[in-house]
Amino acid sequence: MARITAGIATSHVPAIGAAIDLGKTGEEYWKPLFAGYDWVKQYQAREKPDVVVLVYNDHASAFDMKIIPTFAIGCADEYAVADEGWGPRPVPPVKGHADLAWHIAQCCILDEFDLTIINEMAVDHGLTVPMSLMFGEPRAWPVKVVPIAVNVVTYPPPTGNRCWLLGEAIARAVESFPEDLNVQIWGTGGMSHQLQGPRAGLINKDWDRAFLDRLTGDPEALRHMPHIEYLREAGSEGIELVMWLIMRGALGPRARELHRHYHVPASNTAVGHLVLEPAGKEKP
Amino acid sequence: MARITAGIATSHVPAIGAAIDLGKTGEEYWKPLFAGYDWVKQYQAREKPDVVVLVYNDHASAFDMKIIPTFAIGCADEYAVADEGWGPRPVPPVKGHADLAWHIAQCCILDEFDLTIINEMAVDHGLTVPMSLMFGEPRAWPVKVVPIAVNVVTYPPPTGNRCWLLGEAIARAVESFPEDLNVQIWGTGGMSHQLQGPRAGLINKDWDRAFLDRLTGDPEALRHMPHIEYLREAGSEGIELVMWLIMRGALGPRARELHRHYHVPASNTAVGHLVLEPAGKEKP
Amino acid sequence: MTRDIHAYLAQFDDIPGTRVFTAARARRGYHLNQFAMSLMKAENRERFKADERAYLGEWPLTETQKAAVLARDYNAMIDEGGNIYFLAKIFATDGKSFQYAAGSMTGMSQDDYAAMMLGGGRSPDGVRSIREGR
Amino acid sequence: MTRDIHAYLAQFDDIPGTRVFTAARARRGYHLNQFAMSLMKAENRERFKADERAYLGEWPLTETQKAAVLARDYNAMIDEGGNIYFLAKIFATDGKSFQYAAGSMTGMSQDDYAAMMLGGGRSPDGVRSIREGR
Ligand SMILES: [Fe+3]
Ligand SMILES: [Fe+3]
Repeated sequence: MARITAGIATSHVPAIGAAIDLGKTGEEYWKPLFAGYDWVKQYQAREKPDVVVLVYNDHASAFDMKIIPTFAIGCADEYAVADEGWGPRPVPPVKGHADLAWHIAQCCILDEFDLTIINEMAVDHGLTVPMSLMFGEPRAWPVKVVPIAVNVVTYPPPTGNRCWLLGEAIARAVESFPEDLNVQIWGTGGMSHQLQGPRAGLINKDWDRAFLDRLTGDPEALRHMPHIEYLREAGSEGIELVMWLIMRGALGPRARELHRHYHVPASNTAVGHLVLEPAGKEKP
Repeated sequence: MARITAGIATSHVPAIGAAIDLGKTGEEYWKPLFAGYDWVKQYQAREKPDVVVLVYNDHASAFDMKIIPTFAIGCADEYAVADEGWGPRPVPPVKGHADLAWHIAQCCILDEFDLTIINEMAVDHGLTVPMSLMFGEPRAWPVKVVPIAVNVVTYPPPTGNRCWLLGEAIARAVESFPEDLNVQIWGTGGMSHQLQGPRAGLINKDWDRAFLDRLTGDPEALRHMPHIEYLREAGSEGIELVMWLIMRGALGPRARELHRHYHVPASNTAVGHLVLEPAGKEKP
Repeated sequence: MTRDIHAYLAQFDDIPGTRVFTAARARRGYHLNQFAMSLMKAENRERFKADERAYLGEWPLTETQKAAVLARDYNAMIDEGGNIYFLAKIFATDGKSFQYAAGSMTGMSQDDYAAMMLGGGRSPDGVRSIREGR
Repeated sequence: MTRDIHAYLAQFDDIPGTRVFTAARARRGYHLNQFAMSLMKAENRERFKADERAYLGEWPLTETQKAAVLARDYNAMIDEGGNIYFLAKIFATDGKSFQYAAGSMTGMSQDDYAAMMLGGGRSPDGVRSIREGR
């Protein structure tokens, strides 16, 4: 039986990808940011997950304005790395776990989630930057991926509650997959950032830290937080944080925080990172 | 305020479109089929709907296997007529009602339906054959359309219950649209048909007639009918009937049957057609 | 209805003479269906008609899939993961109807199939469930 | 949270210096965003760079939209329905970063903007709500 062993959250700022790809991780500006991801790299080396259900948003890469799926699930064997305007990132192609992905897709649709199934797509920094942060620069990624792309660009994105419920449904689906797989679920994007207009550059450390606290301590309230609060408090692109609720919903009512990192700035953005485990989970 | 004044169901067999386009509607084979649609043409001339929310399924025309949305809503100003392999049907282009469509899309997503928004697509016989049956062969269609494309090809399609709930959500959305519009909702596809394998040609008149009865008389039970029953009783493509539940859900708990037509065969298919009104609705 | 996907899918094997387009079939037939879909473009239809083998060769199809297309064996195409709405682009290219294609899968002559449909279609009696024999 | 779409959308006009990518903006900027998206292909980037006006002329854009692109005025592009993730393809083509583009919209110099970010970013105090002045 497959099982969700951990939930990981991280920002997915494109500049982080550029810093890695251009060999700048040792520079003063970037050092403290990357240092906060040392812990998780060791955790991953120890835990050896088989598959990551990777919740992210596409940033006008795979999907243009012709088609805007609220929740899309990638069911392919492989995903190309998107060219976002400056050439594709020099990272390995992302291998999918088509068996698990199709299983989750089928289960969730039967469970009354209106997913869009995707069989071919390119994946952008929203997916590849977290991969780099968790695994460094290997020749091939050590996990297979089930991408879940969430619309957080065109309004309205899904509600926090709907995201949480999808997380619960994904967890039920994973638990009914017959193969023995160590599955992690990642929620990416956020934290505070606003990339547009006179208010660009907004960073709300207090609110971000409270969000990190509440994700384990008071998730029920987070689940019902309206979109407007994300926008007011964490900037227009802070809405990406709703995606973390899919991850959190998949862990069940209680979770334990294993690791936390918070850093400002990466380009325009506050960077947050959490490693959670479902509470009550026994180490093997 | 916009209001849903009627729910209309009809099969959308491609051969019906071909019969119209090739001028065969007067032939013995087709006469009784088309006669059953005389009533609705007069009804439409009297009722003059402004917009039709047209629930149908794409038959490998707009969507290939790369992308399979469970529920897609067309938000464009116009839809091209698809070339399904023998050239596009010689019918007028379909005008969209982008304002109402975007309104419904936004409302339903906020209402926790995971819609896929579509801004460009071609529409196939699933949408254009019902238009021809309701309006004949005008130079321009007398209504604007909000297409709702439902996946009933790759399994699982949405459950009957989910379809019903989407219908309810569409009705709430229409009622909150500020403009005064006479809106109909149509459910298309079905009735009995199987287009594949040794069991092709299956027609279950008793079951079809019971379905027509229950749509007004016992919709609550229909709503919970499992997919397997559609397949066993009405053939593998009979699953299209789940789409009628979106229409029915939009009419509210009680509806009144104004007109019914049932005919066998059109090519491989049993043809069913209903005109319903929400019960309690007063004629203007 | 059941929300257990294993129970849900298992039911579909119990319908006589019917192959439901599940994920397993969709995956097997992915390129077959994409090939068929390409025939929606008039220019591709021309190229296919001009040299079927050459056109099929441009797609990552198995030999069995290619042979089924060349033979217009729709049952075999469906066994290989084809879906009838995708395959429709093939028989449309041939100028054939849905009734022709469906009839060709039943083992009946086209005349007998057409007569059965005119007579009210195939009865569901006995072909609802293999297990229950009804 | 509210399920009344009118109330939901109205809230978004209350955030200082922020334009939320609602349906109204998405519709207005449709072709602007599609144009920007086309720059994901290296070949289109070359054509755009070779003759910006000619390339823009291939898209059904308003004159205001074209002028905003030519001037690299990202605030004006957003006013015209552009979304920053689509517009990112334009500044990526120019070899500019998200920090450059965001900074360019604030009225600050790039150095001042960078210094503000290094110093912990813009405080949310006073820019949460126009109505409530907090
Ligand atoms: Fe992002
Ligand atoms: Fe159909």
